[in-house]
Amino acid sequence: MNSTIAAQLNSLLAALILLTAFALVVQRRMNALLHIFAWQGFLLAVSTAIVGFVGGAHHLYISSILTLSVKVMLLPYILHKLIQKLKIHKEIDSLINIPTTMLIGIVLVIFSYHLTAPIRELSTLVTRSTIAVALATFMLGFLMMITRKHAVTQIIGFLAMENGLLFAATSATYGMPLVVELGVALDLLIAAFIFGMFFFHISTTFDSLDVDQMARLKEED
Amino acid sequence: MVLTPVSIIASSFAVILALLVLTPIVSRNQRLLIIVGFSFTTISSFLATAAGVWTVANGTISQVVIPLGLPDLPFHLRLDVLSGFFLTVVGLLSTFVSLYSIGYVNGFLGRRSITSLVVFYSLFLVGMQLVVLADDALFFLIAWELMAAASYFLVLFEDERVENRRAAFLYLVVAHVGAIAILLSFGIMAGLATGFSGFQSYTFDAMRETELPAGLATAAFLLAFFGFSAKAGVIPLHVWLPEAHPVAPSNISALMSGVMLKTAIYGMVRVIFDLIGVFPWWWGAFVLVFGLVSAVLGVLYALMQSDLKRLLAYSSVENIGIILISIGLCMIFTSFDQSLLAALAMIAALYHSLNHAMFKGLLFMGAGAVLHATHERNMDEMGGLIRFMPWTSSLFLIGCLSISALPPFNGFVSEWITYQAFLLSPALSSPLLNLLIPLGAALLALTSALAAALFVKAFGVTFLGHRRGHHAHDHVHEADWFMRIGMVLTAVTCFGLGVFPTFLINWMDPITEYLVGDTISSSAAGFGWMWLTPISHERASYSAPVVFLGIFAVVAITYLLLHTRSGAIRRAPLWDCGFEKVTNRMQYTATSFSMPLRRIFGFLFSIKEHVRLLPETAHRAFPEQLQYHLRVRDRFWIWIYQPIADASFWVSRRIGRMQHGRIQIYLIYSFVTIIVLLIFSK
Amino acid sequence: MLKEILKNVFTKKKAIPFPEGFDVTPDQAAKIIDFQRKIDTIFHRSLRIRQVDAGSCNACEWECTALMNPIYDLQRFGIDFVASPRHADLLLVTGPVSRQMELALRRTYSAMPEPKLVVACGDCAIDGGIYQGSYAVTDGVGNVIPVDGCIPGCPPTPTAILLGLSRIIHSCTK
Amino acid sequence: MKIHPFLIEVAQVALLLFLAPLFAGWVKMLKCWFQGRTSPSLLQPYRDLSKLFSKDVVLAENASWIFRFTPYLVFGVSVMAGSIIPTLSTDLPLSATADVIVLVALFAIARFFTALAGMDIGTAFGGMGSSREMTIASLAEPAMLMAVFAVSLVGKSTSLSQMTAVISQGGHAMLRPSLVFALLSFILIALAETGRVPVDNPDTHLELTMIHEAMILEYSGRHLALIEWAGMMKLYLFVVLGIASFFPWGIALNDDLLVVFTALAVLVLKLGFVGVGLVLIETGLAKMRIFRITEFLGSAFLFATLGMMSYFMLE
Repeated sequence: MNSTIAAQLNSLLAALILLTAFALVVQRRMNALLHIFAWQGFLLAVSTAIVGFVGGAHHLYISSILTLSVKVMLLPYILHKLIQKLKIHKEIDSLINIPTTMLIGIVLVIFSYHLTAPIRELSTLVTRSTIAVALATFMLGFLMMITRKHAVTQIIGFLAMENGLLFAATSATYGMPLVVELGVALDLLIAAFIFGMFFFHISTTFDSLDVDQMARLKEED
Repeated sequence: MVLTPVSIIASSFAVILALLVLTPIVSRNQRLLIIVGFSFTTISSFLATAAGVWTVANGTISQVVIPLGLPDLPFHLRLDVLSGFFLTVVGLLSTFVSLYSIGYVNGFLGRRSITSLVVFYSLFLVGMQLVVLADDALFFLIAWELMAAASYFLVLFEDERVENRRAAFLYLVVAHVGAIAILLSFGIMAGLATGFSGFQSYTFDAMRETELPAGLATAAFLLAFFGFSAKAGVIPLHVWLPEAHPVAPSNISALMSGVMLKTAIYGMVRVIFDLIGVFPWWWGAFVLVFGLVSAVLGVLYALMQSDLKRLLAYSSVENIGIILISIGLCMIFTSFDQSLLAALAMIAALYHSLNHAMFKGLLFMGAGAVLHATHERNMDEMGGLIRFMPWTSSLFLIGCLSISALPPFNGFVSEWITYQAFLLSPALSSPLLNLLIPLGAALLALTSALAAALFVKAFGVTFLGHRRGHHAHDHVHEADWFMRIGMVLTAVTCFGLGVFPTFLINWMDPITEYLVGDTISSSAAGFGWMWLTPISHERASYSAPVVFLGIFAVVAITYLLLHTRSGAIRRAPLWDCGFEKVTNRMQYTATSFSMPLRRIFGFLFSIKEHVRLLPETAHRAFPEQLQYHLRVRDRFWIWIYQPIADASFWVSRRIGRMQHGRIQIYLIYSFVTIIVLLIFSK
Repeated sequence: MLKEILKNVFTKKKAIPFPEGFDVTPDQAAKIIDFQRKIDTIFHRSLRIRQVDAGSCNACEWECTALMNPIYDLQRFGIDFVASPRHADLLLVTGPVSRQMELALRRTYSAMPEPKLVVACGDCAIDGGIYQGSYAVTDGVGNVIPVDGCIPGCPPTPTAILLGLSRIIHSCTK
Repeated sequence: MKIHPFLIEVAQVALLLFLAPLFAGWVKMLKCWFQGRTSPSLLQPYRDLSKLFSKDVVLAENASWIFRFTPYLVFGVSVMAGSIIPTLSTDLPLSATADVIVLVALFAIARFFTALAGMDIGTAFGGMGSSREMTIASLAEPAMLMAVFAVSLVGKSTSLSQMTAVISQGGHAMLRPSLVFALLSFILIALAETGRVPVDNPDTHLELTMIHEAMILEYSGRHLALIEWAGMMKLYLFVVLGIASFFPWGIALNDDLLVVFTALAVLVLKLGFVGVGLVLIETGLAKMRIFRITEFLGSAFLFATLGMMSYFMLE
């Protein structure tokens, strides 16, 4: 497979990752969210592998396997268990209605495209065009964390943001050093566990995972 | 007298002058006055059209200096291709409308004297023609004011109703705020031409010569854009349109909406492309954004209306928006030196100006005929008129098809060219614009789709179904022959402009040559007159004649095939699901038709609706009567105009305090003024 | 979801080619198969039914609904229920035509284009059934609009309705 | 002046007229199978049409000329549209008469008059149908145009034949993100425009849930036949439009008759597969609430926009 096809394949994957990012922002049902997140991780892993193949940066294989194992299997599994235990199925409606969120998303994509223009000028890699997508994915994850009320969805948003960062790293410079990525993966795992504990505490305190409830924690009257 | 465009236009003014002289003599016999007056205006407008067509065809520029007006400030007139084009727009529609008026104004006979109507009508025409002819700031503003004042009195024609007086006042205020902005813009340009000391630079020629520094040029542009937008009804300066157009007599609304708004477009094009000339791309983006906002919001507001003429007025806001979109694109292309694409966009803008003049004129004339017949403006009271007014309904339908951009009528051609201009935007060398401009295309698509919905509503609710009101059509009658002729001619023009676009584009070549320095006709008509191929035939092509003939042929064949077969058509009562108590009140009304869109786009309006059960004591399940109240208001009125009005009242109340009615105090005021002046004059 | 659909595709069709185990005898079943040809001759193998409930007890409606299910499956014969009498060829009336429904029934009949058939379905529709003689009913469809055929039974089974339809169309073709 | 292109043109229109009911029958058949039912014959749509043509017409007393004119116009517009979409070959004499924007406008004409006919009689359901149809159309049309714009950016043209030719020569075009997104949004729009589940249910009997059906409740006899035929043609046209813009491989780029015949075979094959996909969607989904359609079409618009962006960003 020569590098042009690889580049095309990579940009296609980038597009699909962007699509999953949007799907995460607008999807309401919890299980569907998990599935989409897993798919995003999978696409990310594939694209990392391709980049590794093209750039001959073989440590990327390891990081792609890492992504596959952590983001596609482990974390979704944990969150799934969590959902099962906490009996969450449909989340409380998000703060902004769906079409508006989509429009904001489009604006974010344009903005990130505008923002990364200089980097595209500098970089010489075949994958440079996907930086904008990576940044957009990051921002969409952030948007998700902002617009959603539910703690679990916020975690997923957080993880999506991390996906965006990883993607940016792979597409801008062929990936970060392996050590860093290992560290990141570990952090994510730990973060997930900690979040899990948090959820239990939140839900036992408020019998709900609606983070609006936390407004009650602030000191008043 | 040698026959030149100038002499023709002069004779057209002469005709009007003769009419003004004649009016007092024949004003005793009102019916005669109608015939004389409007046949004279017809002739004069026709002459103006001829002059315009000729000028554009030859691409000549002829200037005249009239030693009138203030000492050593003579009036300059100039008939170039741009003014020639808009002269054609003004002349053509006013010819048709004048014919129509011979029949329409008869409706006022016996109710009021129409002398003032005739006088101000002719002054209005003169004003509009002079605006496009003027070649110096002073004369331009005089003509502008003449146009504004005449139209003010025309809006005020039926002055016994209070809403007419309010509307006319609002119109006057907005028009003058705009005029002040235009004046300031001219002031800046003239001042930079030759210092602020002398007056010699008030001619447009002087302004053409001068290179403006960027900052002041921007100031001049913004002022001019603001001023002309106030006249054109660009959102948020649109509030006077839906007030003034419905209350004016329908032939006047046709002219105001069809051509008076175009004079503002003329002013913009003249100032931006001719007087200023060079500009950065963000001016274009600015105009484009305003155009998009006006287009989308205009059509959405129109969808919420149930008053036929109000609806048409709001749809004028939409179409002005579409014209501005093309102008904005043209400016962007110009600033990126894409002269060919700029020419394409400019053609789209001018073409749509002409189209909108035609179909909006037609629609207002049709609305006038309906008003004339039913004395009713509220669509919820109408319905089933197609059986009483076959002519009016068919012509109105043609107007609806044209304005909702359906082939083979004219609205589609201009919107199609606009889409082409949008799709060629990737030629620009700015990645951000490449991303953003196609979104504008999407908004334009939304606009035209909503416009189709709007005119299905307008035609369906007005002419189809049964009468929705309480009382039956007893007095409804078809429009008379003059009105029909006026409308038929306009409809034919709509069709012709739709089916033979290449001829018009060839004719308009000198304009784009003059404004942006390039022409598209060589490529546009590259495949002969039947095929419209802007830029290149691989790029896109549209053949209105073939599309029309194709559809027509299939329809005809199918019809013949099916009607040679025996197959009795039986008339039966409508299928009411066997429910015998169906009444006309159960049909969809204008309000209910737009309910889904009102619910989807509701956040753009301030909507108050509540349902009341009658009698109050009734159980919720068994009310004897339901009362449904709906009030949809323009948010801009609440955001912008209400505060301004309140503030001005507050200020005037404060100032009112100074009035004591005692002469000494007034003397003190003036004495203090004199002292202050003396101090400062040292 | 996909699994369900695939199962539907590959399992044996439930519709009755010859209904053993149903309350009709094989020769009647033969009639069902034969039914197809009858429709062909008059209605170009396509029959559209408008069903009117003229004050019935809804038992007949239940049976008509059963006609649409995978077992009886009216549509395989090219028969279908439609939403408007303007689209219909056959008017299937149930119930004893109460006074309230009389006018509605007439209107529905007049709203149908020629050629059209009327079938009274169920004992009530034929002669008023158990409501016969009541002040509130008109004792059968025949007293309101011309009837081309009757399907007895209270309520008639779906198979009976199918056979009845076939019989009526048969009589009409002759 | 060559004769082949005209033959192909005629063949295309003939295909449109006769393949459209067949495709509708195929979809119906698959639907029955997927629901575990015995299906009616594949030719059922022809039978329905021929019966309707032979029946009388019942017109409401107050039906105006618009009501009687609409079926013929809708039929004519559909035929016109069919003659400009490259189905067999891109070398069509009529392909230059109209580009894809005109095509969208042609569908708009048909819709405009159908909506007027719905309001003409003055029943409550007709008005309801028109109002809903125009609402949905006004949301679907921008998305539709965005989708075709995304395709026309790739094809460097808005003329259908040109786009088809460019894309089919482009090679592995399915790797182009912009086309993937455009295809996604086109599918959603086609479902909405042709009135399929989840937007509208083509064979509902309950007036209150109708959108398109509610407008034609008053039609009968040959008028109804023309409208139903035009409806089938619309479905077929959207399918071939999708094929021409996204899977053009197999469509002849010249007027060589042999190639054209292979193109015909390929076309039939593609139609079969599209039918399966359509029925899978229709069987798998339930009809939406009417105000959820905003989100449905909103996402269609989102996909089209993303397609356009990814053309600039990734290609």
